[in-house]
Amino acid sequence: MRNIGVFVCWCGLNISRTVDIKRVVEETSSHPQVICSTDYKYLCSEPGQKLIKEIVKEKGLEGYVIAACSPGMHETTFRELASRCEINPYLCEMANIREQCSWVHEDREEATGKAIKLVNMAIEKVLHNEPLYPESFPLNKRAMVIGAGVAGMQAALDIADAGYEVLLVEKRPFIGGHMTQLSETFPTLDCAQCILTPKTAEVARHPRITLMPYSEVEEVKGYVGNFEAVIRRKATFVDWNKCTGCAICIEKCPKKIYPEFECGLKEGKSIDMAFPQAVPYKVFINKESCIFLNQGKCGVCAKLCPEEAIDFQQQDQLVKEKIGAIIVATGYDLIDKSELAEFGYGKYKDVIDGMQFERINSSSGPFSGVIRRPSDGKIPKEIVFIQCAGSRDREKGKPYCSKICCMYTAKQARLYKHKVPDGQVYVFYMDIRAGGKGYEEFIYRSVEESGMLYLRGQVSRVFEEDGKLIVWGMDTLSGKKIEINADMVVLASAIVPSNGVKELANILKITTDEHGFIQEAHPKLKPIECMTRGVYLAGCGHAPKDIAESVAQGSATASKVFSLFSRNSVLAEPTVSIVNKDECSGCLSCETVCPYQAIEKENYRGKVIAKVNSALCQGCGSCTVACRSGAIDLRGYTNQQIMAELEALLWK
Amino acid sequence: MEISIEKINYELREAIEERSNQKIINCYQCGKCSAGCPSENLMDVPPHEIVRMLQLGLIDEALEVNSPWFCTSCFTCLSRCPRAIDIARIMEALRYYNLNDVFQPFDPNVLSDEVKTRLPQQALVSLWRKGT
Amino acid sequence: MEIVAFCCQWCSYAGADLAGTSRLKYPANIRIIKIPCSSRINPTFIMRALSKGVDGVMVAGCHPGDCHYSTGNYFTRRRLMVLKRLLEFSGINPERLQLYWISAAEGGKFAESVKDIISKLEKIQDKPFPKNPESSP
Amino acid sequence: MHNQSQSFRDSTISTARELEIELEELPDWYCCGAVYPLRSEDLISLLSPTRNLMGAKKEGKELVTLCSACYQVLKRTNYLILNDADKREKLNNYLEEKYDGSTKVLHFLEVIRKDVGWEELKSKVKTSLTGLKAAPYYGCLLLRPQKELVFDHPENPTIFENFLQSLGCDIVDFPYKTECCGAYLGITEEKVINSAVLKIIQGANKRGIEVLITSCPLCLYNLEAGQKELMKSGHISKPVPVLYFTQLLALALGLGVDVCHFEEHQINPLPVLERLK
Repeated sequence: MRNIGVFVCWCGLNISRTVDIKRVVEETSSHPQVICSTDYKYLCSEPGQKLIKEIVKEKGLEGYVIAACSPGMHETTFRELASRCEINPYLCEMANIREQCSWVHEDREEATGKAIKLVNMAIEKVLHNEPLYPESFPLNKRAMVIGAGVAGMQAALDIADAGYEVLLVEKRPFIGGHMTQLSETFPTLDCAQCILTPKTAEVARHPRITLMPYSEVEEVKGYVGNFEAVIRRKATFVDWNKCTGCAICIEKCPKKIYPEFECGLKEGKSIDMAFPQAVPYKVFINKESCIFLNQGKCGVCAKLCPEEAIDFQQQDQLVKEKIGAIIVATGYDLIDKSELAEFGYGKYKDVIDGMQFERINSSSGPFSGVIRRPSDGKIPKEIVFIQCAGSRDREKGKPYCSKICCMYTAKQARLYKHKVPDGQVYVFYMDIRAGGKGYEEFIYRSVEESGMLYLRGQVSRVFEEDGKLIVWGMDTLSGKKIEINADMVVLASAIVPSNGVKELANILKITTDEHGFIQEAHPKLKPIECMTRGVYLAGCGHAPKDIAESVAQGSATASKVFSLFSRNSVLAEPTVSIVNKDECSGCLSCETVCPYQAIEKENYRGKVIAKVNSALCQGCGSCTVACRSGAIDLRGYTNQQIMAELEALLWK
Repeated sequence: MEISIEKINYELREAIEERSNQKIINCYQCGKCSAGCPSENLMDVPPHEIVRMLQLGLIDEALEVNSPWFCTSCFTCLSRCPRAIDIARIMEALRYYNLNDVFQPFDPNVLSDEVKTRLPQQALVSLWRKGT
Repeated sequence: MEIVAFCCQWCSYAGADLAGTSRLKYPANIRIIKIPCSSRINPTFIMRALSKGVDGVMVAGCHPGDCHYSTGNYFTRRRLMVLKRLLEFSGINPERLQLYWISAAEGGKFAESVKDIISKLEKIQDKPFPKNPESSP
Repeated sequence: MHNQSQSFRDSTISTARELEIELEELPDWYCCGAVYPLRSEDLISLLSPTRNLMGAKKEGKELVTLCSACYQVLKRTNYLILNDADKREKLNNYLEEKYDGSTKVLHFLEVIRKDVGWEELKSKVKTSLTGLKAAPYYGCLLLRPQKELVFDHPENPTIFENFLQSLGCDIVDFPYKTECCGAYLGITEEKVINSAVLKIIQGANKRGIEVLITSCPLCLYNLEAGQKELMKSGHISKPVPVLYFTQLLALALGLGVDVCHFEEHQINPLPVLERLK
């Protein structure tokens, strides 16, 4: 028998609008073990918590139920409050009467009835709860950052500057991410390379950052503070300890390819460095195209390399690393070409995407920074930009807004005008979304100073005729159909999560949303935390965002890591499985279903029985069902507790 | 122009939505339909503006324009619409409401013999069908 | 009609919360019991619920391959398949038990799933166990 | 077809025979209605296509169409019956027997692709059409709405190109291949046709296209009649003959000009084809 209390929250109007709070209080106070039932406008507020504390003291409560929002929202708040009231935190339960009741039902009578049931269920659960005490574990103060784009680099630098070791894993053979491909950045027109290079250099020389370029995370085990990762270091076929980046091999390599970095616009070689400022300043061999690796002949690079760095025998290596926290900064790609067929994207050379324009405008790009069109190298005199190409299109593209296109289109249009002053720019847009510091001003300065024509509407079709691109669009402001004979068309293509994020999310046991972006733990209050403790999220892997936001998120995740690493141990959830030694028959069925190898063998009274390693157990409870004798139970979610909830559900 | 709740919820608009099985409010006026329409140059009002008129409750005005009669039901608009609105169906619904006032059944006798012998029956059947 | 839903805390419980945050509406006769993983569901919970007069049981977990505990929902899927046959054997319409995969990002799917199980239960005529409501203690 | 499109009919029947494709005329067929009804309550117009579909089911055969309009109407009707339980039930209430949507509707081009294959077709060509600059004219009805028809990519279709390639033609990329010809407005609104056809033919002339290929009788009529008008008014100087794909196929298979009934055409294709001999 335990004396418990019930506290019902109004949450302002959020709950009280649909749930009759008074009735919930009345009905629940009739429960024999409930010695006090009361309500308050905002229980989570300072006075609300004070009220709970006073009542606990006054009535001598041994546990309580909070009927309010989702436990995901405030369970921690009220469990910490319980500690301060000298009640074991695990004797506090929440009845979710907001997210799962008042917000989803309209009928007051029904919602009230349901709320009463939910509170009754929580009461019964509390009555069957036991005090639980978390165990503490040592913590590995070393972070792994996945993705060395601008967000990941920022996170790595901040963490390393704070004195912790960082492992920076990057899929591509160089760091810096997509920003290395950009020419200039909005709204200040800073040269992207100029502001990025100091950062990449700093990352490379930082004594506490271990760089792992051309590597991918294959496996992650463990839990917050004690993760163990397996990382695949892909073979570059060049011994980077020897390579000096002298580039003789590049010059002499006979195999020409179109590398991804230049978006198919500029020739590269099978052995190459992505771009002149690449960090690490090392060459690598493209496995798919290398003549030697595919046909066993050639090997010119190996013959010429003064350092004898070429190693065709090199294999992928699997490296095991121990870390305490993980930051996911996986970045973005652009939408598949086949989804924008009406614009002739992928069919006509002069229909390009924004990233290709960046390369064309870049001084290290295919035309050394002169704006030329890919098909014949002519300088385009009339150029059409199409915004929302694949974005805000829930039928054929992506329903979301890609956020940065309005800005970079204005930037690109302006850069074009700087280089081709007598050229004409047309921009098809649906809305201009320039919410950011100095953004709106940037757009209008572009329009006013550069004489570019903004046309409000979408383009239906682009096709080639007489060496020109015919653009059929609409200007909905004048109600006129527009036909433009353009020299080049630039699509502000939709941003999509980078390739392979889904697989990585599975490895990290975090969730992705319907578009493949990584899901944050709470859209407003935990925007950089993932569902798994100790895993944080920065940059475009989460949603489209610009450089400034990505950097801010990178720093924000670093601060999360600081607060985790500021402790010397982590407390593990005490909700783990426990074996009843006398009932266990030693069949070890539990061992086979445990995903964490947390079941060990133990000798007990002359027989072998199962034992749960509570450091490894994550509390899924699968073993409790596999156990034939019902000897394993899950603390916090015991058979008795769940049955008690079920019983309460059927009370009239 | 004054708009009001009565005007926007005009029952004819709902009837057009039901007949065409299209949700008119889904349109966000990008104009892609009009930009690709083969008969836009002959219409009083381009297709996206017809949808806008319906959104504003200007049903009587929408019934007066010639645009529905120039729609060839080629479905170019539908196939590119980011909101999957089948404008050909909306045009059909508008034609349907207009029949009594505007529609004059086509008289095949005005066709020359040469045309009559060459014209596929498909053309006549579809023309009549469009008006019923 | 009374339905009990077992939702894993990582995906489907969070999905149900998202349905709330998005203010999606669904019928009120569903009661959610939070469990860490769908593999925590002991078939006896379901049998007990049905025998006590619950009209239907909804089990919701992460999508296959997305389980927070790697493999939990695979066990759930197999266990419930067996349980469905047991229900049939016991004379309980196996349709009373429904399994859904709902991720934390699928608030809409949660609301739809509730509607779905209700429409399925409405089609079931027989009542395997008479309802004998107990009064609260 | 027996009356006005002997060209389409005879060229198809003879080429099918040559390719060993078994075609049978559907007993008791009805006109499909030429347009798919666009009003949601209009079920009556769906009855005749449904009867045709049911007829094919009874014969236990696939339903093959030549005309793009028939293809559109039959395939969309079948789609509706398969995917809309409510409409299926309502339609079935009018029918003598139940129809479930199980008949497969195929265009003759799809049959050639499926039963013969492009490579095989190439080997059967007796008179290669090498050097003939041909472009397909898909029009609307074969391609849109893609969701229901699933015939080919709505923006970049390729089935006609593959077909023409097998016959040895020089394929010309023709962006107007998916633009509308003006459809039934050809009868009442000359303006529509003239503006639509003008764009298409000018585009064809610019690309040196010698012959346009279609599978729709109305496209063919509009393109021909429109060109005649535009010649008269001086808007175009060089007409482009328009052929059914089966006519070109018949020529390539060496079946001679007789099955093609070129006399039915308003723009004589023979001068262009003469060169091939």
